Amino acid sequence: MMIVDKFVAAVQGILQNSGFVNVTWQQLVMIGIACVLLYLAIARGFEPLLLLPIAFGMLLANLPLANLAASSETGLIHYLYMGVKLGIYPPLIFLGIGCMTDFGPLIANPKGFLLGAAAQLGIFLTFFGAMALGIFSPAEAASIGIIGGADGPTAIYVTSILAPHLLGPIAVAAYSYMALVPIIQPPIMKLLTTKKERQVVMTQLRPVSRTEKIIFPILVTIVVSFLVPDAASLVGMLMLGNLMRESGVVERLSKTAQNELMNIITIFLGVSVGATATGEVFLSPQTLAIICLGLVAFGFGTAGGVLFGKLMYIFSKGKVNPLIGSAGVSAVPMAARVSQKVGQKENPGNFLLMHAMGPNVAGVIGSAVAAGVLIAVLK
Amino acid sequence: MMIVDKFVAAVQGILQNSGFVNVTWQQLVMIGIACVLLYLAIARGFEPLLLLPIAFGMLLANLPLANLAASSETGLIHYLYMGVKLGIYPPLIFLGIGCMTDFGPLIANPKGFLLGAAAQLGIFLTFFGAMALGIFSPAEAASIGIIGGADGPTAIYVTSILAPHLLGPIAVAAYSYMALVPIIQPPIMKLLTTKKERQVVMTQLRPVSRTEKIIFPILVTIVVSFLVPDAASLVGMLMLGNLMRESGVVERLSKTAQNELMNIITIFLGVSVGATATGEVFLSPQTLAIICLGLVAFGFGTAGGVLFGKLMYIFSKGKVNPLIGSAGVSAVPMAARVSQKVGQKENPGNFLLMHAMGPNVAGVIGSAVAAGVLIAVLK
Amino acid sequence: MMIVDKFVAAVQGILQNSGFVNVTWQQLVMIGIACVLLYLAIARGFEPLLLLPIAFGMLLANLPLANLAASSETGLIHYLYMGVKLGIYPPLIFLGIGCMTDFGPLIANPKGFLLGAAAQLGIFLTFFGAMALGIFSPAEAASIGIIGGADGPTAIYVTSILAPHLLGPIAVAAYSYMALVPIIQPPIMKLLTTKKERQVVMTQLRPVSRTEKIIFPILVTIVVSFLVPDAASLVGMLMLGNLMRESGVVERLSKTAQNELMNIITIFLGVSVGATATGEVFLSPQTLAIICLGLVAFGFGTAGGVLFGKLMYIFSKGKVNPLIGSAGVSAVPMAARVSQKVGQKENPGNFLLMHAMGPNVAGVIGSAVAAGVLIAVLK
Amino acid sequence: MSPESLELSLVVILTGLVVVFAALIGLTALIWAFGKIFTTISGKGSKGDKNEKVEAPKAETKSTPTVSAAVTTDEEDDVVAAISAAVACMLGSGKGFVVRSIRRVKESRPVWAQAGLLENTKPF
Amino acid sequence: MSPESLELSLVVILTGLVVVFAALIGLTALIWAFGKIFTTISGKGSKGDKNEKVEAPKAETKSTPTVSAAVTTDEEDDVVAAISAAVACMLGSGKGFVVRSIRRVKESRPVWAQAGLLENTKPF
Amino acid sequence: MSPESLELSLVVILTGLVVVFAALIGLTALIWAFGKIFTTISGKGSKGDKNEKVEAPKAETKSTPTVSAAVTTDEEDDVVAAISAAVACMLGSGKGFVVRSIRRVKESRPVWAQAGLLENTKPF
Ligand code: NA
Ligand code: NA
Ligand code: NA
Repeated sequence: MMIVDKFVAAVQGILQNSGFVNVTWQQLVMIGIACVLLYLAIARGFEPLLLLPIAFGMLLANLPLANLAASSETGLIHYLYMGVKLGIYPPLIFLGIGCMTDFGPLIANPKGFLLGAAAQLGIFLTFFGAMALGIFSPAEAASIGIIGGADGPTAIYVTSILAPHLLGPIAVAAYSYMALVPIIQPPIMKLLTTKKERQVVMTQLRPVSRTEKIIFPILVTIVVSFLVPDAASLVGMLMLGNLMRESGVVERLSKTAQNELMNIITIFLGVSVGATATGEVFLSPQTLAIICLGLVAFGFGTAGGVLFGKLMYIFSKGKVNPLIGSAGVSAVPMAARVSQKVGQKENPGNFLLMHAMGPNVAGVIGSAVAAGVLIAVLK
Repeated sequence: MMIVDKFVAAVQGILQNSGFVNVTWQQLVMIGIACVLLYLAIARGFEPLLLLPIAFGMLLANLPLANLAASSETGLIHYLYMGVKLGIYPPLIFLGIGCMTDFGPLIANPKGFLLGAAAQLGIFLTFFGAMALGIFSPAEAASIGIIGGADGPTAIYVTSILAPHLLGPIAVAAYSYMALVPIIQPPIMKLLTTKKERQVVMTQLRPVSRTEKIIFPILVTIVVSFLVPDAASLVGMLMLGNLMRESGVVERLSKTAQNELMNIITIFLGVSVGATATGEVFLSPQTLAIICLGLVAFGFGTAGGVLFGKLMYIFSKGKVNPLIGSAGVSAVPMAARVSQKVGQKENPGNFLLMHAMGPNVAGVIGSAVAAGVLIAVLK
Repeated sequence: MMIVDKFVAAVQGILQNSGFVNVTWQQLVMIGIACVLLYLAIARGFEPLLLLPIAFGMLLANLPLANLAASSETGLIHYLYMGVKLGIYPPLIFLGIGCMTDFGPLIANPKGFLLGAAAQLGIFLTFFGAMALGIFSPAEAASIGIIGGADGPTAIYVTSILAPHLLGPIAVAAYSYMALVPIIQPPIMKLLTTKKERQVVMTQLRPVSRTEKIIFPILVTIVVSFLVPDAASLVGMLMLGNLMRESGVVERLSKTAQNELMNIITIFLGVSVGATATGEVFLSPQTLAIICLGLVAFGFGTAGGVLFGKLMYIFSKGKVNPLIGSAGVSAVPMAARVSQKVGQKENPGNFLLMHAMGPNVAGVIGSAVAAGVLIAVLK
Repeated sequence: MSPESLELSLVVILTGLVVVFAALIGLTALIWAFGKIFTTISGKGSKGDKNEKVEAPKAETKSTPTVSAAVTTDEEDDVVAAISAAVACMLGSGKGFVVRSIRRVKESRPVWAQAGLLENTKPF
Repeated sequence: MSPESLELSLVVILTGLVVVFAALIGLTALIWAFGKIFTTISGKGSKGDKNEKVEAPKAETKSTPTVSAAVTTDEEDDVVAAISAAVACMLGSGKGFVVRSIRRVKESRPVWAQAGLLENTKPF
Repeated sequence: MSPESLELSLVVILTGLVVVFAALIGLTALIWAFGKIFTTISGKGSKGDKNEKVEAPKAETKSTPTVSAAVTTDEEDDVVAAISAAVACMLGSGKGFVVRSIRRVKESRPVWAQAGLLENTKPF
């Protein structure tokens, strides 16, 4: 019968165009990796707000013929990915972060800026390491180095400009290591400091007036953007958010920017960044190298901050606790909490948290500056 | 005087370009229809969350020369309509629905999947009916059939791909009949079941662990997308939403996805879908046929579910109440509540709600699969 | 050494491409102006919800080489500005305003419409003034005149269509003068009215049924859009918002439209409108003229309303207090509060607020109609 | 100002004012007519149609304006009781009735609370 | 209806129904199998694995459904006490244990409260 | 690693570190200078300018940190009373003054509450 033939042909057509026939081993492996990342995000609490969407995006991108990879010519993910490709999402996330960040401790003790600069060492040393491996172009190496900024949106912003094909592994590495900061940092901090240094109790921070807090974001925007114009959109939006917060006159905007807007962008950003990780690009020696170099980046960033902290300990004649240097990598506020915890272990009455918050938020600015330099030099 | 002449000319120009001169009778009729739909949405409570924006979009699209139809080359609605045309809104609505859906009852009793499959009968029989009328192309007939899925976003997604010019009548029919589920279903349910069948009390559902609830969305995404890649963006986003809900670790994302994001998309989707209904395309015998076929679709869907429920009643030796079959059409959660009410009328101590929720949510997945098949075959 | 040479060259390159070398005096002046506007927004409370983002956008647009002006070919602001350029943001802001507006007092006393019409006098007289200066094209003059509508989104909508290069100064003028309404209006009101007129106590407004409130937005949409199709997208969205509010059946949509959606659009609109104000276009005699003409526009608008109020005082034989006429400029609800305050000064027991709310909201509709006329004639 | 500009300006002013007034006079008439119709209907139907919710903006209240305490969910029961009592008074006692559902009448915001709301939303 | 149309229609109907049933039968089998596995694991592991949170939808509750009062943060301490007591009962007393962390089990919404929630979200 | 790559790497490292340090040293100096200026101004103006709101992060508090109870709107009156009293103490009694407006000082969140807030927002 004709109809039965046609029916059989149609079912065969469906099967022929189904994933069961068309799946590649790379896609199967990637689906497995996505499930592992989902496990890490959900059961182990690895930065779930971004790792869960990233992992699910990875899963979607590797469903055969589903047309849900960021590199597709059409489809939902293709359009969501535009926000990454055109550099829209990361500055908007920074807007929300600005609304949530208190720069008070940094204003009270601006020397924290120096620690926030020193902790960018990891970025540049990792760039060197990536170049030395010989398998990365300078633009790729810079995108890998920026993992050491310990700042997700900055890493995604730089990579989307310099090496968009590496977005998947770099985002995964950045957020995974940010989740692992409490494990990565303490041994390095202990190795590089003496017990006496770790026991230093720092003097109370001076009060900061509202006026200073309002002038701060305007000043930082101007200074940083003048020196490194390529950092302007990140730093500008961060500081607009902070101005919205500190001005106190646009609370409804500030609330939306740090909640609903940020949540919407986070979902879109996460899913579409994850969806860049198709099997062909993710399953390569490069990814393995990126995972390793990311760890190196975090380690050197921490070391840079702590060592500069030791310098300040010496020059301040023992008034600065070098443990607050590790917070300079950013990873706000986890890195500052690590400083607090390591310090308190040596001296239960020692509260370093607020002192570490200064370098911590300075690290965000520092990474953005480093990002601007890398974009300017290698674009 | 020159100025008076020019003034008269200008006023004449305004009048010449006003709606009073340029309105067509179709536009007037459409404005009337929009007002009737607004009445149904507001005073009769017909799915107001979507029917109100749809009706207002219809009104806007038929304002003469206002350039607010979805088919305009420019203007607000043209841009809002992009989200429909490019297939962005329906999956995002599904993301929000996923955040609100509890698949627990379906996991506890996966046989509900079968009822969710059976209730898709209406889709295919209506497709046949539409083809038989001879005034629809296969792609149009498929879009009409999908009304029987009783699932708004799915219907809009399929129609936007296969027959975008029919979006207006199909969306109106889908949401109107969803509002009428408590009127359409009970007579069919009573006709096809015996009093004894309707009185069956079902055994309590087993507890479902959190782990199962987390694995469920991942599994369903993979299985459905492998079999029907064209269903991947709907099912994938539904399941991402559900994973966000069940994981419990990204509550702020889940809350935004099911509230603000969903509300924004709903407004944009409703207004722009309504704005596809200009007089020329809406006022045709086709629309009348669509309205009739939509009712047929809901009827056959209900019948398919109930009859399969009878089959399960027989095979389970009277343990399954066939009334839960009608819930398989989706129309979550109204159809499940209808099952509950009809069952309770026969036996006041009978609580079918949770048992009907299984087929109910399975119906959403079933419609998405059917949608994928229709797109794959007829695209 | 080669490396040192290259390093020096790189640092020189960074400096050469830094703002310190490339800044123009116009940019420095504009940054100064942005800081002054930030001061006005934050410390003086000048409509901070829009002036703060506008001022910050101005700051960003004038950071040298940062590529953050609305006129850039790429970059974040370029994409955010699309929503202004394509006429998307203002209608969406109107959607939110519609959700927050109570047209009850206007329905109770529809004569308020006449005052809302009379107060548009400022728009047209200012248009004449701008033409008379001889430095503006008709389209530019119309955009300047619309400042007299005292309605931000309308002014931005018209300007984005007729004279987008003037968006910066026009938006700044519109929002600044809206903040100054309590200072601009009272002297004009006192000058044009007698003590006896100001003391008139008006009779209580009749109750308005829910049905009337629901029919009102539908009716206004149809009537206004038929007469002036170019006003349809502003008035249509305003009235959709109001219908969502008054229908009471889509509260979740209404809440999102007036909160999160509006806040997001406000940030995007403000920043990108501000970013149109680069030094080259802002620092011109035109801007100074716009600032002056804007004040004229507000003054004549107020006078038009009050004088028409006097007319109504005469025809109603002393039942209408002419002070409510000034509220016709819109600037909701500040202008209505000014009427209340000025009235109460003469007669402490006189509560004009609700009576002034009628002309106040009518002024919004009136400005939109005037906007439609200007676009129709000069587009 | 060139004669052409002057002419154009005057034409635009005239056209603009005429159209704006035409539109708003039209609306005045329409809304006034509708209001009349509704007042008549609700006047006639006031015996049978208790569900029609009306708002009475107390614009003339001479006493010091006080913002009435917002009804919190905790007080819901008391409110139900109070509404029941009020309905009882209106219907006369002894007829026997049950309160089926009470919907908060959204429009009953006091004038001054509303003014406060507007103040928060003014810049748009 | 042309023969071609008829043929196409029948093919689409057949294909559609077969694929839909294939997909959902597959899911039925998979979820059923997983359910078995999990029930077995949690049955075996019930002694050691106390953290597994389970939901018991009380679909059969015959009594009049009552919406249980939502647990507010103020009552958290009592709840901790109650949960501690319950755990104590299950483990048998005398073994000595400390409650480390109590996470609100999100899924424990009463059936009817959930139905109410769904009602609010139905149109989607 | 080719000599060109090595050279490029070293140049990038040097340039990067120098620019980053230059930027942040510049900011350190600027913010420090501004801080000095402000401290001086507010020191001079402390008699006349009572409105300047300052935050004192109690980073050194040695006692067990306790999260102060959030001030709810119900307690607003008490708070006004308390603030009035405090202002009275500062100004000395007998001078006669009226509290015009009290704005909640947003920055006065206790350190630990803030740390908690940050924890919730950490992944960004
Ligand atoms: Na950093
Ligand atoms: Na369905
Ligand atoms: Na106006």
